[in-house]
Amino acid sequence: MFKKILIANRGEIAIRVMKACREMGIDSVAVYSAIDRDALHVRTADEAVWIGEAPPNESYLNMDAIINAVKETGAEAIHPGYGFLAENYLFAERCEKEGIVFIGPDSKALKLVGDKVASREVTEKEGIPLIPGMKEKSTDVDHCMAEAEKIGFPVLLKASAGGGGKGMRVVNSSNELKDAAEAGMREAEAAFGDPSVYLEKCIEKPRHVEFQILADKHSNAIHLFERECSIQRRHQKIIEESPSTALNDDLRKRMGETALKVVEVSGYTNAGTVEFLLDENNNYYFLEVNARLQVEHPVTEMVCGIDLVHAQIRIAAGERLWLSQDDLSQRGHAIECRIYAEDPENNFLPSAGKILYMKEPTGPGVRHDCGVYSGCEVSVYYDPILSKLITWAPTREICCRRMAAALNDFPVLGIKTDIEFLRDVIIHPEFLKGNTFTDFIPINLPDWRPALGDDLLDKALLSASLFSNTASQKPVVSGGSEEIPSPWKTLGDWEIGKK
Amino acid sequence: MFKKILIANRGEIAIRVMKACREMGIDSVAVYSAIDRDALHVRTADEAVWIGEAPPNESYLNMDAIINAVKETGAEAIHPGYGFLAENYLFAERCEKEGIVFIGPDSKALKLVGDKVASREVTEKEGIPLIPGMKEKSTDVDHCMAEAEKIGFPVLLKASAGGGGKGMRVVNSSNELKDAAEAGMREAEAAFGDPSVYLEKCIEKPRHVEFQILADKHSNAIHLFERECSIQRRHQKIIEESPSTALNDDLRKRMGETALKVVEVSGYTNAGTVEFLLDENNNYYFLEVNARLQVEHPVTEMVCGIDLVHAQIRIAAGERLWLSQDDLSQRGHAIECRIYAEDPENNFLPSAGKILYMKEPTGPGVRHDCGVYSGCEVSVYYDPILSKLITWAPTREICCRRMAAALNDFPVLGIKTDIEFLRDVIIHPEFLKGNTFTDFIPINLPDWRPALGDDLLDKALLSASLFSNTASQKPVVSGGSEEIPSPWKTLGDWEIGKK
Amino acid sequence: MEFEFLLDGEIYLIKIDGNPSGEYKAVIADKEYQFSASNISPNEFSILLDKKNMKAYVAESDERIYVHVGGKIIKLGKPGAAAGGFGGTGGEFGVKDEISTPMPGKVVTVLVNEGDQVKSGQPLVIVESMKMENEIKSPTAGQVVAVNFSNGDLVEPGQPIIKLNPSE
Amino acid sequence: MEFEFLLDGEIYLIKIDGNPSGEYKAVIADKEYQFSASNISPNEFSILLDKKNMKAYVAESDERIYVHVGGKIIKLGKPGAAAGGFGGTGGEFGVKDEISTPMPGKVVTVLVNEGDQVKSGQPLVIVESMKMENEIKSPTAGQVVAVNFSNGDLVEPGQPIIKLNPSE
Repeated sequence: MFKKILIANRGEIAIRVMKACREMGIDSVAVYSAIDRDALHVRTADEAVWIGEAPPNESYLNMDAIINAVKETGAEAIHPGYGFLAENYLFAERCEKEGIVFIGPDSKALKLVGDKVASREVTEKEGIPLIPGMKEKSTDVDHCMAEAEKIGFPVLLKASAGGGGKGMRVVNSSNELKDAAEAGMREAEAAFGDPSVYLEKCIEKPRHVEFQILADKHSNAIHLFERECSIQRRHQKIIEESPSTALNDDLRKRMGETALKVVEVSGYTNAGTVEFLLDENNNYYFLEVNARLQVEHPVTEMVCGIDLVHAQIRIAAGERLWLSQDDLSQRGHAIECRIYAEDPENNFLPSAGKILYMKEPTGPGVRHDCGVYSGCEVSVYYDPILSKLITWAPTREICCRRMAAALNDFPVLGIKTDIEFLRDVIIHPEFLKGNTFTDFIPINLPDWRPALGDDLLDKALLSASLFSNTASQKPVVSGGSEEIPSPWKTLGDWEIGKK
Repeated sequence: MFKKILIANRGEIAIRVMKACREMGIDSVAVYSAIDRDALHVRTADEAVWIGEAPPNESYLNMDAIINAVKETGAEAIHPGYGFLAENYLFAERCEKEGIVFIGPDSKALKLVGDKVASREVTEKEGIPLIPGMKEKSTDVDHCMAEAEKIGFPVLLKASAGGGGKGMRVVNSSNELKDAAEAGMREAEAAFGDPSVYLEKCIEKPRHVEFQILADKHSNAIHLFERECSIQRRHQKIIEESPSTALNDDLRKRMGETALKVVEVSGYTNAGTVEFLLDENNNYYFLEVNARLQVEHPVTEMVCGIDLVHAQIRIAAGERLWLSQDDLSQRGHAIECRIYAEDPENNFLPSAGKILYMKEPTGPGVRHDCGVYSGCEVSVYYDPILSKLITWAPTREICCRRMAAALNDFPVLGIKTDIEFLRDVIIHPEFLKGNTFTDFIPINLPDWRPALGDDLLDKALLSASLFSNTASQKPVVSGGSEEIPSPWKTLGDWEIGKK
Repeated sequence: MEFEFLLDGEIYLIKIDGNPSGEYKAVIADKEYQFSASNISPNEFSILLDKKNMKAYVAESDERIYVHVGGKIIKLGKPGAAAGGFGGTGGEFGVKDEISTPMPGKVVTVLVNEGDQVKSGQPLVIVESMKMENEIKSPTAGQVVAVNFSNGDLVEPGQPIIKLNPSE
Repeated sequence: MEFEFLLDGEIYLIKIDGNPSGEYKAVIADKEYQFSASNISPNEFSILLDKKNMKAYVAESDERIYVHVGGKIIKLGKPGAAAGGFGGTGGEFGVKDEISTPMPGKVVTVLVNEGDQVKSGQPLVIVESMKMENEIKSPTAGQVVAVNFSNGDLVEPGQPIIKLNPSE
């Protein structure tokens, strides 16, 4: 087993990986950019190395700086987290050349599954069901236009190199295509360094269902069942759950087998996710392989009772899979809500700034994978994900109630977040019924605004008055032993009407 | 189902029950004594009622005040937690008369299992294995002396009415007996209002293994496997785990069946625990029924994937058990560490005072059931339990490492706690091997002192200097938006040697 | 004691008084409240209002007081603080005639020119922030009177990118 | 800047200096340290010492500074603070010739009388606190010179219950 691993990432995912390292007796090395000196991942690692300035391409995407940090600290392996260099086959290749273990698939498999067009070809040959679409990626708007006409509108425009919804757009008619393609290419270039896009038929009323897989370097693979990730805004998941309310045992079994087939034909190893679209008639279409630890991996961990990061590290170290498909079962229900710095009242625009105060939810069946803290600055440079709140319970109903209660008691003050919005999704009757489709938000919560009764406003005004009163009486504070004296010590006994 | 439940308790257990109520759509009512106005359980409930002064018999043991609070708020049921009135059959009887549902067994069963001598009689008749000992309780020291001689030293002296190790003493020879019996009677009187004690043969090198059971009001009962609770100090558990390293499948099955037999013959309903001593030859002896939700219930929840408080409430509301024995299995491993305000360097004497600062551990597989917070006062009036740290992992080895990591990153400053001691137990080679006997602490960690290397002292001195430096420069703080300015803003650029 | 707070352009006046044991009386408009209150930590209050429990978390910036109560966040303005126009629709810090972004970012494309007539909801400018392109839409119909930034410029929250003359 | 702290009766002197970017130098005895430090919250520090990360949590009472580092708590005395005798063995606040309790409680039984000779480890008094009876043992051999409390009395931390004349 490795003695030291460098985590080439930041935020909640870096911290989650570092905690796994600690539990496995492995030292962890953080890397950080100039504005991340005080970030939580720096304080969670055993060692920390400065790798450059704030813009990602000068730090977290800077391969040379990261490889240097590995050498300087004597780390033997790199965990890339998600995003940044996680699915960059050139980086995996570089690691292979330098004799550093990249905790993920090898560069060849990474290159194949990362190229959506190439991976379509390989999987199509094997009879894996695919959505009709372009056979090759393009940076040519006119070519895209011609292909779109062939496929038939509406079409979905996607970045060839990327994931996470970046660059993705629904195009309903030919006169929307040019603007959409140009913007998509710009985003793809900015996010992945590759502007190529491709088009596919837009499946209406779909669900997004994905299968978690683990594959070792000795040709053994298992799947860990599904995650339903249909609740999305801006084509990005915000709520994921397992099991899916749409799958029965037969469909689950068939989709799991297809997922393992995809893994087999692409020579994929380590942890990965096979994404499918599922239509209303239970037809499923292979979308792509997410060649990384997914943001939403905790729901699988809680339902299957395994630890995916431990598994990634053990597989990368060459271990044979210690579980067979028959050892695995789903128990209870888990839901994840992604906590983003964004404004749900304003088209989910990202929000940056200082978190003046926050308090993490806790309790039985509540897990909070968190990258921020009271007093930290949320920077405009990086992905606006702050944390992930996950609940598990014996049933989906209790899991939803547990999540709603946790979201309700989760103050994050100073920046905008989606917490109130997420709570309103979770308690929505259609969500509780399990009617989760990718158009859930535009259909069920269009133009969402937080409801604010008079009663609550009065309570807020009372609280603000108490705060202002206390603040105005507050003495010089000396460190941690803050005593908040009663204002009455200085003001004496008041009565209403006296001023 | 109930619409409102009053929780007749305080601290972490009251909070844990209130969270369950919220998840079930039930309003919760807190009760609090004069010094608990700012306690966490008051802030977790939907309503809160003042019930008296700080001493327990004026508040949390005051049946009239609690019954009045139920009537005043319109609650339909009382959850007693553990301790206080949880196992008081007179209180259960009172509830029955007042038409209030007591969430626990009925008063008859409670009276039977609470009387250790009476319950010995009932179980002995059914062929349930028992430790040789006195057939009746006593308050007569001379009588105890005679019985002790009959049983043969060493004997164990126990309070008849109580649990939790209060009043319990090992007596090695006749000349120790008088003092031990008198002290035990005083403690029993103070803790339970009944000075009666009894004696039994002291089993050497035992393990303490208990089975969680659930029984509905329709004669259905299941067990949820075992908890091993052998790590004790002052005859009180501090670390519990499930599964036990001592049980094989056959022994587990037999003990489970015995536990269900005990439940059956005593007419017990709701959640309860059947306690056994297990000797080195795998002989087991029934000790007693703990007629309440146990402090250590979370390890069972995490391993079995159920929620015991939800189950208690559903059973009390009259529901039939929704699980059969075959639905249940143990998955992975869970350990609980009890965080006490006490001094492990000084005979585990309780410690009271203000928690100047604390930070709860978090992470995958980490649960913290907590009753305290930064700035709270730990009172001398109540049980010194602060919180419970529980970890779950796929294997015992990882579970131990996860626990050690969580304990390591769990600052509680201002009062003494057992956190460092617990960490040293968890990482002890004998603990890791699963060699957990009730004499673990005197054998493996006698005269424990925290080890403090020079290196760590220097780090502490550096940290204290940074703190003092910052504190001395700190401006008037205005509420939550505390800006900690760099001292250099006021002090300019220093160099070493300059002063 | 009296306090004033702003919400959506309205001023709210609260009279609040109490005694040393933490019992308070307050008046908001014509409603009277009696409650017990306790300051748990600098940012946390426990309020018992007719035995009903209420947790409130409060923090402040230079301009605002943020209150979390009942699972919701209410942002109150401090009267006299620098920022005007709370609750404007053209971005968090914007008012209807000044279009700004809620977050720092880079102007990718300005979609309108000075003098253009725009409709309510029409995209005016695309700003890249946190790796996403975000369309900033017009909160109102009107005429563009000024375009203060060009493609590629960096922009800070609250800086007016575009000024409008609203026709509504 | 210089700071002094007490531990187990010894005084430790720390010289510490730094620059605006958070780089520090410190000297303790003859050891020199160079590190980067950051104050994350009033009670939390992040220190990078030769790239090794160290989290420290610090809080203070009137008499002490509590530091949590590397999973351990170190209690340092502030020189000049009221309480003497850090690290005494006769209870947290006690010194060897004064027996007190670390927590408030009720004296259940005083087991010795004025003038008695006692051995090290001999139980002197039983105090009930937090529902448990606790034996307070003698930290040293010696003679009892004063018994200040009787059965049933309430006692506060630091109040000498018994005074000894140590013979060691």
